[in-house]
Amino acid sequence: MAGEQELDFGDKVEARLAAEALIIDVDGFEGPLDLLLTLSRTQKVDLRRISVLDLAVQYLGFVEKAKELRIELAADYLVMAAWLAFLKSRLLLPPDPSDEGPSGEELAAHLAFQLERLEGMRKAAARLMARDQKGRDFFARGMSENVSRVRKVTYGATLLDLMQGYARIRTKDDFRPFVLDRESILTMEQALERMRALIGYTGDWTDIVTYLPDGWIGDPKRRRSATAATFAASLELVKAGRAEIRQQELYAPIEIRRKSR
Amino acid sequence: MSESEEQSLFEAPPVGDQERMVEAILFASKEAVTVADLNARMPHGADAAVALQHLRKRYEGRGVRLCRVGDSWAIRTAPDLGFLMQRETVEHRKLSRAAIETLAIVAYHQPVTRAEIEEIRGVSVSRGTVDLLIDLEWIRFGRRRMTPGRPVTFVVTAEFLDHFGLESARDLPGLRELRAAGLLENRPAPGYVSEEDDPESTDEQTDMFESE
Amino acid sequence: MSESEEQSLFEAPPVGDQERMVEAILFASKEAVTVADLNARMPHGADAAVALQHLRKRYEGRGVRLCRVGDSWAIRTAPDLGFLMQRETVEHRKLSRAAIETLAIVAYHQPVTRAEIEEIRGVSVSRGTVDLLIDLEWIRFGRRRMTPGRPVTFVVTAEFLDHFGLESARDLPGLRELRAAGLLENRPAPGYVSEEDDPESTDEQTDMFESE
Repeated sequence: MAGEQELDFGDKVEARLAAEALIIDVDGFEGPLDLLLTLSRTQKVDLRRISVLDLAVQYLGFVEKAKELRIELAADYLVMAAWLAFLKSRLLLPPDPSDEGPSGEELAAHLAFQLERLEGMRKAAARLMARDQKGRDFFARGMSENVSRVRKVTYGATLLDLMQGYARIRTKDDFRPFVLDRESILTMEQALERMRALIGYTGDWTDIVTYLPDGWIGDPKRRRSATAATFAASLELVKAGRAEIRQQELYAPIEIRRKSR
Repeated sequence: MSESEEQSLFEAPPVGDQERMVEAILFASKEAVTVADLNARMPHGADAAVALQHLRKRYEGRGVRLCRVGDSWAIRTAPDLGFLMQRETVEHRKLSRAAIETLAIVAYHQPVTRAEIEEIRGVSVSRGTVDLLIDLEWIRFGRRRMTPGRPVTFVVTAEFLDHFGLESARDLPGLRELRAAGLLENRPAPGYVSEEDDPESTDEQTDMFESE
Repeated sequence: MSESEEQSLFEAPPVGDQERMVEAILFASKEAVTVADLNARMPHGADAAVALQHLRKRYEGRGVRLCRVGDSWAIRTAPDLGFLMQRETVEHRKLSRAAIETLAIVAYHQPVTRAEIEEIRGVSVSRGTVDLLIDLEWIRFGRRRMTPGRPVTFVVTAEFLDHFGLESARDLPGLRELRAAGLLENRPAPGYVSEEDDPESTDEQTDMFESE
């Protein structure tokens, strides 16, 4: 059988040369079908009119040659070889009417179809890749800043949240005095509040300096602020009709007393 | 309900304004925008499809143009000006022959199972090849085939269409010839009729292209 | 040298083509493009400045327009269509506890430094919290404190007052009112009793807010 192959194969010098070249880069093939497709090109006919028998012979010759050259062929090449040997025998022998299986012609037609389909896909792939491609031939919008889908997150917080938050810190937090820059400033409101309470007890003229709160007398800065606040508060009390104010002479102490009604 | 009723009391913006709106939205987006999405973003009563037709005409022959991508629309630069864009050119890894062929098979035969791809190529499909194509967002999983084993199928994506400038999978080059030659049929190997003969599988495979 | 001489033998592309080129480059570019850059990218002899003027006219009244950004040019959405760019996927999130507390401290103590906020809260203030509040335009940087290190201070914004329906930060209820409203527990956390009794601390603490 091997001799017969050699004989058939030898008829086509061109094909044999091609097959030898093929063997050298057997790794370059993507499997038996790819190899068969390449071999079929040596027939230089439309794939639809290809001689599958010739192709089978070529392929088996290729496998034989590879064996001679001690090239290890992958299992699927050998499976294909076995199948093609079977196909070849079917094609060469007259059909056996008792055989239920597919005829040689049917098998050959299917192989031809497979080759044609693979070829078709390759051409389609080539045409596809030859198309203008995005990022190479045509381009999308470059600016990414105006992305269309803006997810808008709104953060909700109510005044109550805010106050509760503040209250939470303040109750948790031991009421440690929080010292701002206002450390040395007595506000008029503070002075007023203090004087409102105290004025009730003072029927006689009293130097407003005595109304300065404890701890606001030593430090000149604090004293200044407290004096100013107390004076302003005194005027407020006078304005409200709750007190009288006087100064005997320039730079003399300013005195205040409860207004008797 | 009441809201839509209320809204319908307002008239749709004039067609010229609608055109401007579609223009603004498409210009702002890198990705193709569906007609439904356009309509949702435009004021009530606007008809993006009409505006799109006007706008497409307006950009004919310009440096950029309106392209349909499946159900979506995008503005893309004119292909003849690609030479100006060296700076924007995306360096794509050169695809292997296996990847290119697999992609083509998915595109022309979708939805297609891995086994079918392997049958067509005559070799097994490596996981890496499929992963790469999924990574490029050119193919994705389709529905499972209702055959024994319920194999997963692959289909091409809108991104694939966009990348290759195709309006739809029907515009694949040479599709008609391939179909006419019967090369897109799922023709079972003689002697292996039983399993592949599932009529549903054949239906599914071809229904994408037969509807014209 | 010889190359440029050679190129100058070719005529510049027609103005219409130059316009298309500018259009495509501006469209595809990630950033605004300078005139010099445009000229460098376009064929020899092209005059981008002229093409830009034509193109700018062409886009007048359209959904997008040519904008000058310093020395550069870009295509931008027409300002009146900005509303289309906001896909209405509004997501309501509750401000984190840390953010609310920080905001409250800024509101009650403004101008306040980060160190002071941390002192009041007793924990460090994360950058993210401050950034979020600035992002929401509820707080902003105030004047630097004239103390060593000149730390930056935070104050609340008009936007903050608007959101919380306040005329001024002084309208924020004081501790006394908070207490009266039951928002402030009279009973301090265990272990801090003695300090609360310190009259001066209470005084000082309330001075900003007790407007009565």
